[in-house]
Amino acid sequence: MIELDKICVDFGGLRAIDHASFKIDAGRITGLIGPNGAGKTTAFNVIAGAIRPSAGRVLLDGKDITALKPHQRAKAGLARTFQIPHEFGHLSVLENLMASASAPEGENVFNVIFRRGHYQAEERQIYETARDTVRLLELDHVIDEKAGNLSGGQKKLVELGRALMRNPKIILLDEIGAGINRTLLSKLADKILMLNRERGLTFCLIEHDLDYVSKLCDHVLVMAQGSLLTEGSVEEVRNDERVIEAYFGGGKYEAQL
Amino acid sequence: MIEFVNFYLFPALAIGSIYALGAVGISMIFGILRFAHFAHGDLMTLGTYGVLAMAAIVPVNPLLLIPFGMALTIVSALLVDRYFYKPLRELPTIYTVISSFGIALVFRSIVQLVWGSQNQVFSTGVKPPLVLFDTFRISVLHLQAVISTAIIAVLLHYFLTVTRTGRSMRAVADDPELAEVSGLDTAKVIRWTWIIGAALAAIAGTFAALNTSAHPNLGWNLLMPMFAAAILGGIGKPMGAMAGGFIIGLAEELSSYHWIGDDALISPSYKTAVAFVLMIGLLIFRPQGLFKGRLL
Amino acid sequence: MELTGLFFYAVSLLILGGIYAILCLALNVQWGMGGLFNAGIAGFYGVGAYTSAILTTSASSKHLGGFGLPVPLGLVGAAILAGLAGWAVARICVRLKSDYLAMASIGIAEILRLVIVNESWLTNGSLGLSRIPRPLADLTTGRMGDIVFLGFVWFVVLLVYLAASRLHDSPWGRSLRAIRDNEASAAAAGKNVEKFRIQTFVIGCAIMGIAGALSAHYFRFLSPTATDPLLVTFLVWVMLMAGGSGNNKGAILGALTIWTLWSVTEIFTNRLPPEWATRSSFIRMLLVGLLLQVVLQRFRSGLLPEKSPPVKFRQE
Amino acid sequence: MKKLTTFMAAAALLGSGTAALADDTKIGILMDITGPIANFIPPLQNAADLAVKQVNEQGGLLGGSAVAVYGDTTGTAQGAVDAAQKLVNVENVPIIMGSLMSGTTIAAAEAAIIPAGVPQISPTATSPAMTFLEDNGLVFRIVPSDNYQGEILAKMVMDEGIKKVALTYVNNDYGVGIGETFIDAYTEAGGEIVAEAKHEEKKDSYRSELASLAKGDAEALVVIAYAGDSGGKIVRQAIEGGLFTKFVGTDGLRDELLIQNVGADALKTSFFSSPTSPAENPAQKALHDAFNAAYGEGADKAFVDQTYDATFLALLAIEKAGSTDRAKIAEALKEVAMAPGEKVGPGEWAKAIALIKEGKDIDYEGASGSAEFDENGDVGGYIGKFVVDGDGYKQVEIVE
Repeated sequence: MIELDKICVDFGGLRAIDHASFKIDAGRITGLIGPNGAGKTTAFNVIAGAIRPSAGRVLLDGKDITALKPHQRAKAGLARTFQIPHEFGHLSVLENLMASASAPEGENVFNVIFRRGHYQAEERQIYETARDTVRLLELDHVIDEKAGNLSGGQKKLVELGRALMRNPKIILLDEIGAGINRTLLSKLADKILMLNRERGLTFCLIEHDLDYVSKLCDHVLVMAQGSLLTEGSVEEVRNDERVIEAYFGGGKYEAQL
Repeated sequence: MIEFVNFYLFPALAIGSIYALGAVGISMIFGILRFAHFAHGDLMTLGTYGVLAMAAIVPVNPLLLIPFGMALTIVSALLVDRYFYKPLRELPTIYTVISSFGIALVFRSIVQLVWGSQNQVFSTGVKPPLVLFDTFRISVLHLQAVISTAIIAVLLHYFLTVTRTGRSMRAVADDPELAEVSGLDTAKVIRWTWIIGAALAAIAGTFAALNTSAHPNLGWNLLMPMFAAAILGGIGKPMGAMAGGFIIGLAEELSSYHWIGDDALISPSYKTAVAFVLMIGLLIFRPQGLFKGRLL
Repeated sequence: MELTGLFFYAVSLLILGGIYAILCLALNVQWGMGGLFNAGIAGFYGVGAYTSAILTTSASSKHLGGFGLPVPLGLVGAAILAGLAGWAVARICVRLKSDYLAMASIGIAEILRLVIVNESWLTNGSLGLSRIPRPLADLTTGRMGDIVFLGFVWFVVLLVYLAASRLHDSPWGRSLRAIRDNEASAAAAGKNVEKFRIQTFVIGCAIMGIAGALSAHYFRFLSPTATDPLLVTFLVWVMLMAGGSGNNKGAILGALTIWTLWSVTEIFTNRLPPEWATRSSFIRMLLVGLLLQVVLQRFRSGLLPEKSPPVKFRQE
Repeated sequence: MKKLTTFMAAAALLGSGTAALADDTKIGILMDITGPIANFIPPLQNAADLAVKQVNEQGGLLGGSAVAVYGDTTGTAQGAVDAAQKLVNVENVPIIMGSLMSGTTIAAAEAAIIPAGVPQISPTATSPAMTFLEDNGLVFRIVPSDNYQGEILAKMVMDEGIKKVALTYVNNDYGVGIGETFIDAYTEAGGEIVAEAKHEEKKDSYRSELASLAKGDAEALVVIAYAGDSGGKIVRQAIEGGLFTKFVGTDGLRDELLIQNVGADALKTSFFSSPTSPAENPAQKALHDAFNAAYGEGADKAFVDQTYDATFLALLAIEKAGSTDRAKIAEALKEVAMAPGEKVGPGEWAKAIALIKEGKDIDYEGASGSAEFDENGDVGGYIGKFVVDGDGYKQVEIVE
């Protein structure tokens, strides 16, 4: 589904991603792991279009999307969440979700001022979807709360909810579990699994908690120092010498396995 | 050619040094406190009137009285920061920007209340210019302004590269988050930013008033070219701001020189617009400035 | 102090208050909903004022003009030209971060002012345009004309308010507010940030142009003194911050409150002892500067804070 | 509770002003106190206050006292309209003196003063547009239109034998108005303008403008600008640069500030034009003596004479009308200002009210001229030629 082809990213003099190439397959839940500074979030940003690579191509379903802007990639079916929640602080939870939906009629200025009838059906549809999503994420009790006032965990759920509202082909989840308590976390895992099994949604997630990864992921990509180190099932990767080396060998990174 | 040097180049350098001194403060505040300080021009005006008030009491060369103006601006800047800007520091910078807009108005109305709105001059009579080699006529004041600015530039460079506080300031301007975690004394850095910015503002204002006359809109009228200079030099780069000030001063004055044929290149009526056009152009095409300042 | 006098003073307060309310609604679209820091309101206001004045006055040898169009067409022209100016500015500046956009827009307003002052073939320069007609001027004479004009201004306020509310309550407004709150996240949700911002800027500038046109028709005389940044740009910012940025009703309330305060304070400062009365204008400026600080620190969300529009499907 | 007390205090303050003695008569004074010409205003406020003070010392107005109520236009159209509305409606003044800038004067007149039927007399609004206002005979000014001063200035320069000049004028209604008329009149009379530059106010350096002005072989530099702003800077920078030694200025430049700024020596060969009164009229001296006696200094500042005269005329008109009826005052203004009638000069209020009581017609001869209004409320007037004399200016010739 997504393919990175010899991607390079430079920040000033620093090469954050160095000729990384990998694939995320459709229909699966893929984990992206690696020590801090391996370039995972940067890779997500490259896929989502927030960072323009200095070399290489990004393909979505075989089509080159390297030149597309973030919103164009979103329209092509790509959704993402952010490591640090990027909520719309002054909007309510419901609005956060509704604002994330695609609304071609309701976002047309002419319609908005002169032909309000034109977007009512679309708007009702968005509202229903948002309601369902709120129910799914069990956020009913804070539905009218401004998103800026939520707890860290709730914000993470809103992030996921917003991604779902896009009705995407693939969702990139950046440390969705960080800051969420255990019970919620396992509920969240069930939801992701359910979405994957029932709706056939593709996921790719960055996660530090390997147990969580092993519970969710069919396939794991391991990044280190800006490129793909190895890939395989969680078990395979866990016992790979190079992976252990990457995590421990640098010395300066904390152990996370 | 002589005309060019006498009427365009020297005055341009003098105006440039006024912009340069003002722009240093703007650039450092922008780099370290991360907001566009719209009251900086009026801080200049305040300093100028401080000097003017002393000059009415002590009849010596006004340049010797600049420390009084500096004291006034430094105290005002620190008080304003403490009571008006600091409470807004955790909010989006826009609040501080708007606040500084209001502070500009407060400074200006205080000047008008205390000293009145009439133009005031430091001295009467025309000072004959210095004539060099029978051809170059340089106003003594312009020479003083350019030389003072050069000395200040050297001292500032020394302060920023050798002293601990100066180095911390540069570190914060380059990367505030990093500076925060590495345990620099941010409060001290902020204090010194205001002290230096305010002191230089007083000097710049006094030179501007000596050049013409003091009036309540003195600094406000200089604000936009100074912003342009700060952006040109790169935000957070004091030396860049200095260079930017000179470039803007030269560009403004030289734009109306008759480079081609006999007519002014740009009608002097549009002289003010030169700085704006330069600034907007830079913002769009090279917002990091000529000296790789920080991007906000 | 006689009652008819007070009544007509109230009328004049409401006329200028109404014009400020339109400016404030425009800024609310740009800043309150869109998060765009436009510090060059006076420029677009000026473009609108001059456009409408030139379109509606009769011929003169001194400047462009002689179209003699009816006032409503002048207003439409003002909106279109100010909107076009806004579009040109937005195309190049809208990507700039807030402080930079502020500086760029101040610079542009200043350039526009220079054009107005210098291009006398177009605007009659500093001598100004005179004999600008008022709408429905034939109906009444003298002060009664103010009442008719008051109705006209508030009719326009109503139209602008309705449009601004529809914008605010719509999916368009929701997405715009989302962009304002978090640009990266909105882009990730498929919002074309640049397109929204340009639209916002253009709509805001067009409305500012309408406000400019209305004041030209109210003053019946237009010279560059009408585009002073203190009374146009700065005061409008104070109004929006005080009224509640993000809230259209707040914008109108803020405009009326601050304009009334600004105007009425002179009646009081005039009654200070004579040695202070001559400086009353400076005291007034000082008070406004300090009032803004109080608003920023204590009443940050304004008189009427931002509110999410109700979702109308909920009841069903 | 706190709010209530503040409100009560405010209400009391408001009341205290308006509940002043019932036989007080207000006169509205509209001035551009803040804003671009703020630096001109303090002596002009003194001039207006002086007129009111003299009235109260010499028998009062309509049997009571005259009270000056100020409005600040802030130098903007919005401020002008707002201030005028307050004067007309809240203060309920029967006549308005002011304002100074043409832009604010016309906006205030059009939007507030004319609709309310209040007569208005401006001391200094020189814009030609004032002539053609549809004002129902309510708007007057005692300063000639720019067109007039520009023509006279051209004549003055030609009479001096100067055939080639460089010209710079400030880009506002004042500078453009006089400047453009000057160009036409001067070239028509056979003079040559070798260089011309319109300049912006509030700049620090005018050296590049001066450099281009100095390029011809002009005998003098004509500066139409204010001494407190660009005019003073231009003269100073021209002298410093050794570009010009002879300057020709208008009433905006004829300000003691200019002498303070560049020194009398540097202006020895320069001369200035300014609206004035016929030579034998002792009015100006009488006013200046009274002014300097009251305020110590400043009588010779630009526009002091006009401001005083306009205020005094407004007060005379109220007295003549015998009531605060606005329409009557407008008529009375013409009667007291124009011949025929017994001559009255500045400060002669007691004489004036005695004459009015006797039913005699009066004709005010002011320090700035004799104010004979034409059907548009304009005056022709006299323009004087002034040279620097010590710390002040001396009138040497009068051109009609």
